[in-house]
Amino acid sequence: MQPATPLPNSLIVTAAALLLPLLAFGVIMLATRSRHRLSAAISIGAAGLSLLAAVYLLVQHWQMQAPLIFQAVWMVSGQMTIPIGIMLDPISLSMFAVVATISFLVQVYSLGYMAGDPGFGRYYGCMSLFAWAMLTLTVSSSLLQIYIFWELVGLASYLLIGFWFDKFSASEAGKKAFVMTRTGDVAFLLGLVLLWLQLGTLDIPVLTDPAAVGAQLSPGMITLTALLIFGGIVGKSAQFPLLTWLPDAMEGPTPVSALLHSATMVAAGVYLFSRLFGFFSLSPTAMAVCLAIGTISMLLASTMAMVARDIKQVWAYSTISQLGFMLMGLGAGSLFAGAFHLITHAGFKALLFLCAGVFIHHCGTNDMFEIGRQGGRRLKSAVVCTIIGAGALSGLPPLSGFFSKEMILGHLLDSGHPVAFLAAAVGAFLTTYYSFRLIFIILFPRDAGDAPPAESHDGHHHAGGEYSMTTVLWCLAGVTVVLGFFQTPLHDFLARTDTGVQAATPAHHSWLPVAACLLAAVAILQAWFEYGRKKARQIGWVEQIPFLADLFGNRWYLDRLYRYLLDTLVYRGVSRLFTANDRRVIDGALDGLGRSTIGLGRVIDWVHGGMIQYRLMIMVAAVIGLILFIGWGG
Amino acid sequence: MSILTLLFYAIALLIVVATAMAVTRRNMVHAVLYLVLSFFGTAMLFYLLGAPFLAALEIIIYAGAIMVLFLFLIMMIRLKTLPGMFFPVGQLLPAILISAGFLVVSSVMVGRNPSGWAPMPAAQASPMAFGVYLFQTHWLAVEIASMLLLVALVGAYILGRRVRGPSADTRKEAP
Amino acid sequence: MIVPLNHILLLSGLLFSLGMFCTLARRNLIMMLLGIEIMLNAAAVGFVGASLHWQQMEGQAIVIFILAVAATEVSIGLAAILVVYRRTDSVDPDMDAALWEKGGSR
Amino acid sequence: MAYQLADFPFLTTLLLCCVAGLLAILATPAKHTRAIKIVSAVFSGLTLVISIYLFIAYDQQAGGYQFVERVAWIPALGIAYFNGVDGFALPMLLLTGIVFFTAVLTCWEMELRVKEFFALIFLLVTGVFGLFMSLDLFFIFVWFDVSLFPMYLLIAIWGSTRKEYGAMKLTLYLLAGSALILPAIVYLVVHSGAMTFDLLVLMEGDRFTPAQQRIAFLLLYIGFGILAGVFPFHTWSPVGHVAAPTAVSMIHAGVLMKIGAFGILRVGIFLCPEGWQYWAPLMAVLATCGIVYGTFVGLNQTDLKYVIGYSSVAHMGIVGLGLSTMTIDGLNGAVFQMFAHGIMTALFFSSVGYIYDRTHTKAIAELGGLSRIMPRATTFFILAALTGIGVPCLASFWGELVVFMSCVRVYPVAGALAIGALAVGALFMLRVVQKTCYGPPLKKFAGLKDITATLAVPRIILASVIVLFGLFPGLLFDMINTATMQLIGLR
Repeated sequence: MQPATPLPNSLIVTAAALLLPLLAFGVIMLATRSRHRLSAAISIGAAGLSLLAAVYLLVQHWQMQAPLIFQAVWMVSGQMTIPIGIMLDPISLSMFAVVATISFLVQVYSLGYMAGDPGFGRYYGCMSLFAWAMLTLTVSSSLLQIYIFWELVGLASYLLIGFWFDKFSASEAGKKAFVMTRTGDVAFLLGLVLLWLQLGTLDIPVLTDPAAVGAQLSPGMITLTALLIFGGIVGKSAQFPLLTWLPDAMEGPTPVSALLHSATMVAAGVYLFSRLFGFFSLSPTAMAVCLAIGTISMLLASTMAMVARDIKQVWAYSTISQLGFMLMGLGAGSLFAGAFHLITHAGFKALLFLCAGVFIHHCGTNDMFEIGRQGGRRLKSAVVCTIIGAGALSGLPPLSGFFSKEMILGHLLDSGHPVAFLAAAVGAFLTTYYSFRLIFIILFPRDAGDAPPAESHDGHHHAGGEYSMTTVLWCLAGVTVVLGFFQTPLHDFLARTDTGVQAATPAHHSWLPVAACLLAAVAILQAWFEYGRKKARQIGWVEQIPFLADLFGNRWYLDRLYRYLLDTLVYRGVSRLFTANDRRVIDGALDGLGRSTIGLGRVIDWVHGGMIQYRLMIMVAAVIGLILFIGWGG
Repeated sequence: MSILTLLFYAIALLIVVATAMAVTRRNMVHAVLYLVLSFFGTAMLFYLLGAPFLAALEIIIYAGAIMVLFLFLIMMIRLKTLPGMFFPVGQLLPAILISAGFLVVSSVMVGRNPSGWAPMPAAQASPMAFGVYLFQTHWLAVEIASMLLLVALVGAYILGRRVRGPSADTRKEAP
Repeated sequence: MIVPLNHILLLSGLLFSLGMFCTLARRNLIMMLLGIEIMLNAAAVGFVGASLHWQQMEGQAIVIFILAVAATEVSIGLAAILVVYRRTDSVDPDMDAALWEKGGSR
Repeated sequence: MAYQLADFPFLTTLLLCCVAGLLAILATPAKHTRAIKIVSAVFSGLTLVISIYLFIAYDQQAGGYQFVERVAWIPALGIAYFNGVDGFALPMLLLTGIVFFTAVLTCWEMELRVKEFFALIFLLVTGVFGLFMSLDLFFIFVWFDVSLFPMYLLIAIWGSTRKEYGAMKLTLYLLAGSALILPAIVYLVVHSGAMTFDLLVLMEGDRFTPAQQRIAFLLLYIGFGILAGVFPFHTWSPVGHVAAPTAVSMIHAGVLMKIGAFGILRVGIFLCPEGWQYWAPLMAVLATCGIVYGTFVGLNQTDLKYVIGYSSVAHMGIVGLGLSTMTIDGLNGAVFQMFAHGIMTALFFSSVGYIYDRTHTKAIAELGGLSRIMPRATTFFILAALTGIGVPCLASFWGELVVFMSCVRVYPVAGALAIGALAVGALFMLRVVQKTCYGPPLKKFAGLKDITATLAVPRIILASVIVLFGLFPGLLFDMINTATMQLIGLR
C-alpha cells in the first residue's frame, strides 16, 4: 500500500499540521497542564503552524485538478482493512483552512478571555485535542476515518462544554450534547457499516463515484444508507429533531461556543454532507429529506431566537437555523451554495460569538438587557463588530453573508421547491429581525443605571487581555467584509471538487438581491420600531402573544418532550423493568432455587432421620423390586 | 401321604404359629419364649430333613444360647412394656405391605420352579459324615467363622462395658 | 417320601416374611433383632431343604455359618442396644437427633 | 497440527514465577507486610515481563502454537502437561500480566491479612495463566477450578457490601458452570475415538458427529458462558464485583470473565465447530440481550460498582456477539474486545477502589465534585468511562467497531440493536461521571488527598495500555489474526 515514490511535500505538510495539535494535546495534558502560559504557547504555536500549513496548501493547490490521496493501512483484520489517510481536494482544503484559521484565532482570543482561570492549561489541552480531531476530520480519506474523528470532536465538545464542571448545568449540558449527538451517530455508524458491507470499502472517492455506487447498491439501499448517515449529520449539526443540545452547549466558555458550536464542529455535519454530496445526490429521497429537515430546523430555531434573552442562546439558535439553511442549499442541489455559506458563516458566526464573549467578559452576564444596562455599547469594537457580523448574518451587502445567502435563495428558487423558498425568505426575515433586536437592545438600553454586575454566567470575569481579544475581532470582521468578493474564485476552486454530479449553474435572478435586501430592511425597521426607537417598550410582537412566547421560549417543548420520554421510557420504563427483572425474576429464580435446595435438604434430612425402620423398609422394598426385575427380566 | 409328610406339616404349623405369636407379643419375655418354641420346632424339622447335627446345634445355640442372651438383656434393662403405640399405623401398614409383598413374590418365584414339585426321598447325613465333609472342604471358612466369633466376643465386651468417668456418672444421676 | 422342596421353601418364605414384619413393624430394637433372628432361621430352613433336595452337604455347611453369624450378630447387636439404652433410656429405634442429644450432649 | 517446541520453557517459567511468588509470600512472616508487598510486586512484575517477552517473541509469520512444552503426565488416560500459545492466548497472557501487576500495585495500602490476601491472589492468577496457556483439556479444567476457588475466600474475607452473599452466589454460579464443563469434556474425550485429552489431537479430522458437537457445545457454552457473564447467567457478576475488594474486582472483571469467553473459544469453538454453527443464533440473541440489558439496568443503579458490573455484562455481550458471528472479523473483534475490556475494567475498578478508599462510599448519590478534590484520580475514572463508551483512539472502540461490522453482516437486527445500545451506553457512563466527578466539590470530602505517585503507577500503566492499543490496534489485531486465520482456515 505504501507508495514507492517519495511522499509529496504537501502530504508531509498536512501530516505535520495534523500531528502538531495532537502533540500539543499530549504534552499539555501530560506535562505542562499546571503551567498556564507554557501550555497556551504550545497550543497556539501548534495551531499557528497548522494555519501556516493550511495557507501553504491552499496556495500550492489552488489550481489542483485531481484530488490528492494518500492512504496507509492502519489495521487489518481478516477481510477488513481499515485505512487511514489524507485526501486533499478543494472542499477539504477550504474547510481545512477555515478550521485552522478559526481555531488559531479563537485560541489567541482565549488568551484574554480565559486568563486567570484555574483550568487554563486543561482548556488549551482540550482545544488542541479538538483542533487535531477537527483538522483530521476534514482531510479524512475514508468515511470510517471521518466517523472516528467525528466521535473525537464530540469528545472534545463534551470536555469543553463541561469545562466548568462545578456547575451542574454545564456538566448536564455536556452530557446532553454527547448523548444526543451519539444518538445520531448510532444511525451514522449503522449506515456506514451497511455501506461497507455493500461496497467493501469506505473510501470517499469510491463513495462519491455514482457509477461505482450505483452498480453495487440498489436505489433503496442507497436511500437507506444515505438517510442513516444523514442521521449522524442531524445529530452533529443540531438539526431537527436533535436540535436541543446546541443551546444548552452554550454553558461552555464563549470561545468554545465560537469555535465548536458555531463555526466548525457543528458545521462538520454540513461538511460531511457536502463531502458525500455525490453519494447523497443519488437518492432524491435523501435530498428531499435533507431539504425538509433543513427548512424545519431553520424555522424552528429562528422562532426560538426571537424570544431568547441570553445573548449566546440567540446566536446558538441562529447557528442552528443557518446550518439548516446550508442544508437547504445542499438539499436543493447546489454543493457550492452550501459550502460557501458554510465558509462565510464560520467567519461571521465566530465573530458574533467572540463579540458576545467580549460583552459577557465585561458585563459579567449573558442577559442582553442587562448587558445593555451595564453599558455594553461603550465597548466600541465589540459593538461595531457585532453589527458587521449581524449584517453578514442578515445578508446585507457587501458583507460575505449577502453573497452566500443570495446564492442559496437563488438555488431554492430554481430547484422548484416554492415552499422551501418561501420558508427561506421567512427565515431570512426572522434572522434579520432577531439579530437587530439584539443589537438595538444592547445599543439602546431602557432604565440604564449602574446596576451591580449580576452573577457572571461564565463564573468569572477578569478585565485585561483586551488586546488579544479585539485584534481577533477585527481580523474576523475583516474576513467577513472581504470574503464575499472571493465568491467567483472560490466557486471556481470548489467546482473542481470531484463530486460526480454535474454542478448546476444557477439562473441569475437580478431581482433576488434587491428583494432580499428589501426584506432585510423591513426586518430591521420592525426591530427598530419595537426595540430601537425612543418610545419602544422593547417587547417584541411575539412576546405579546403568550401562546407563541411560551412555545418559542420553551423551544417548542421539544426539550420537555425528550426529557419526558427519557424519564418515562428509559429510566422509569425499560431500565426499571429490566432492573426489576434482574432482581425479581433472574435473581428471584436463583434465590428460589437456593431456597428449594434447602427445602429439599430438609426433606432428605427427614429421610435421613434416626428411624432405621423406614430405611429398612425402603431397602427391603428395593430388594423386592430387584428380585422382580431379575426374576422377570431374566 | 406318608407319616413323614404329615409330620412335616404339623411341625410347619407349629413353627409358623409360634413365630407369629412371638412377633405379636407385647411382652418381650413372652415373645422370646414363643420363639424358643419355634426354634424347637425348627430343630425337629431339621431332623426330619436329614440333618440331625444341625438339629442339635439349633437347640443348643439358637434356643439355648441366643435366646437366653435375649432374656438376659430384657431382664437387665427391666423394660417390660414399651412407651407409645404398640403398632403405629403409619409403620404397620407399610410393614405389612412389604412383608406380604415379599411373601407373594417369593411364593410366585418358588412356584415357578417346576423341578421343586417332586416329593423328595428321605435321607440322612450322619453327624460324622457331615463333620468330615465340613472339615475337609470348608476348614478355612470354619476358621474364619471362629475368628468372627472371637471378634464378636471382644466387640461385645467393649461395647457393653460401662463408660467410666464423670460424664457417665453425672448422667446417671441427672434423671 | 417327604414333601416337595417347594413346600419347604414356601415355609421358609413365610417365616422370613414374619421375621421381616417383626423387624419393620415393632418399635423396639430388641424385637427388631429378634425379627432378624427369625429371618436367619428361615434362611437356614431353606438351606437344609435344598441340601436334601440335591443330596449335597453344602446346604448344611452353610447353616453352620449362618449359626455363627447369628450368634455374632446377636452378641454385638445386644451390646449395642445396651449402649443405646444407657444413653437414651429407651430402645425405640427412632433414634432422632434430639433423642441422642438428650443423653449425648455431655 | 504442527507446533514448535520451545527452546526454553518460558511458559512453565511463567507459571513457576507465580508459584515461586506464592511460596515466597508464604515464607515471609505475616507481620512484615511491606516485604510481602514488595515480594508480590517483584514476582508479578516478572510475570508481566515474561508475558510481554512472549508477546514480542512470538513469530507471527510462522503462526501456530509456539513455546510448546509437552510432558506426558498420565499416559494411560492421554493426559499431558501440554502448554503452548497462539494468537488467542498471547493477548490473554499479556492482559493477565498487566492486570495482575497493576492489581498488586493497587492494593499497596492494604493492611488486613496481607499475607493471606496476596497468597490467594497468586494462587488465583496461577490458575488463570495456566488456563490460558494449556492445550490439554484436563488441565484446562483443573486450572479453571484452581482459579475459581480462591475467589470465594477473597470476597468473603476482604469484601464489602453483602460479601458473604456475593461470594456464595459467585462461587455457586461458577461451580455450576464447572459442573457443566466437566461432563462436556468427558463426553468429548469419550466420543473422540482416541483416549486423549490433547486439544490439538482432538481437533484433527472429524472426530465428532454434528449431534455430539451440538450437545457438547451447548454445555461448554453455558458452562463457560456463566463465567463470561452471558445473559441470563450474569447476575453473579455485578453482585460479585460489588462485594469484592478492589484488586479482586480488577482481576475478576479484567481476567476471570475473559476465561469464560476464552474457554468458549478454546474448547467450544475449537472442538465443536458445527455445534458452534448450530448454536450461533442463540449466542447472538443472548449476547444482544446482554448488551441491551446490561446498558439499561446499569442506568438505574445507585452503587458505583454495580454500574461497572453491568457495563461489564454489556461489554462481554459484545464479545459474545463477536464469537457468534462465525467470521474472522467477529472473532478478531471479540478477542480484541476481551483484551480491551479487561484493561478498561481494571482501570475502572482501580479508580473506583481509590475513590472508595478515600470517601468510604460507593453510593452515587453521596458522591460529587470529586474532580476538584482529586483531579488525577478522577481523570483515570473518566478515561475508563470514555473507553467504556467506545470513544475512538481508546482501545475498546476497535473491538466494538470490528464486532459490529461483522455482526451487521451476519445478524443485521442484532447488530443494529447493539449499535443502538451505544447511545444509551453513553448516557449511562456519562451519568455516573457527572454524578461522581462533576458538580461543586462537597465539603465532606474537602480534605481528601489526591492520588499519590505510588498509587498512580498502576493506573498510569493501564491508561497507557488503553491509549497505546487505541492508537495502534494493529499491534493486537495482527497477533489475533494469525490464530483466527488458522482456525477459520482450518475448517
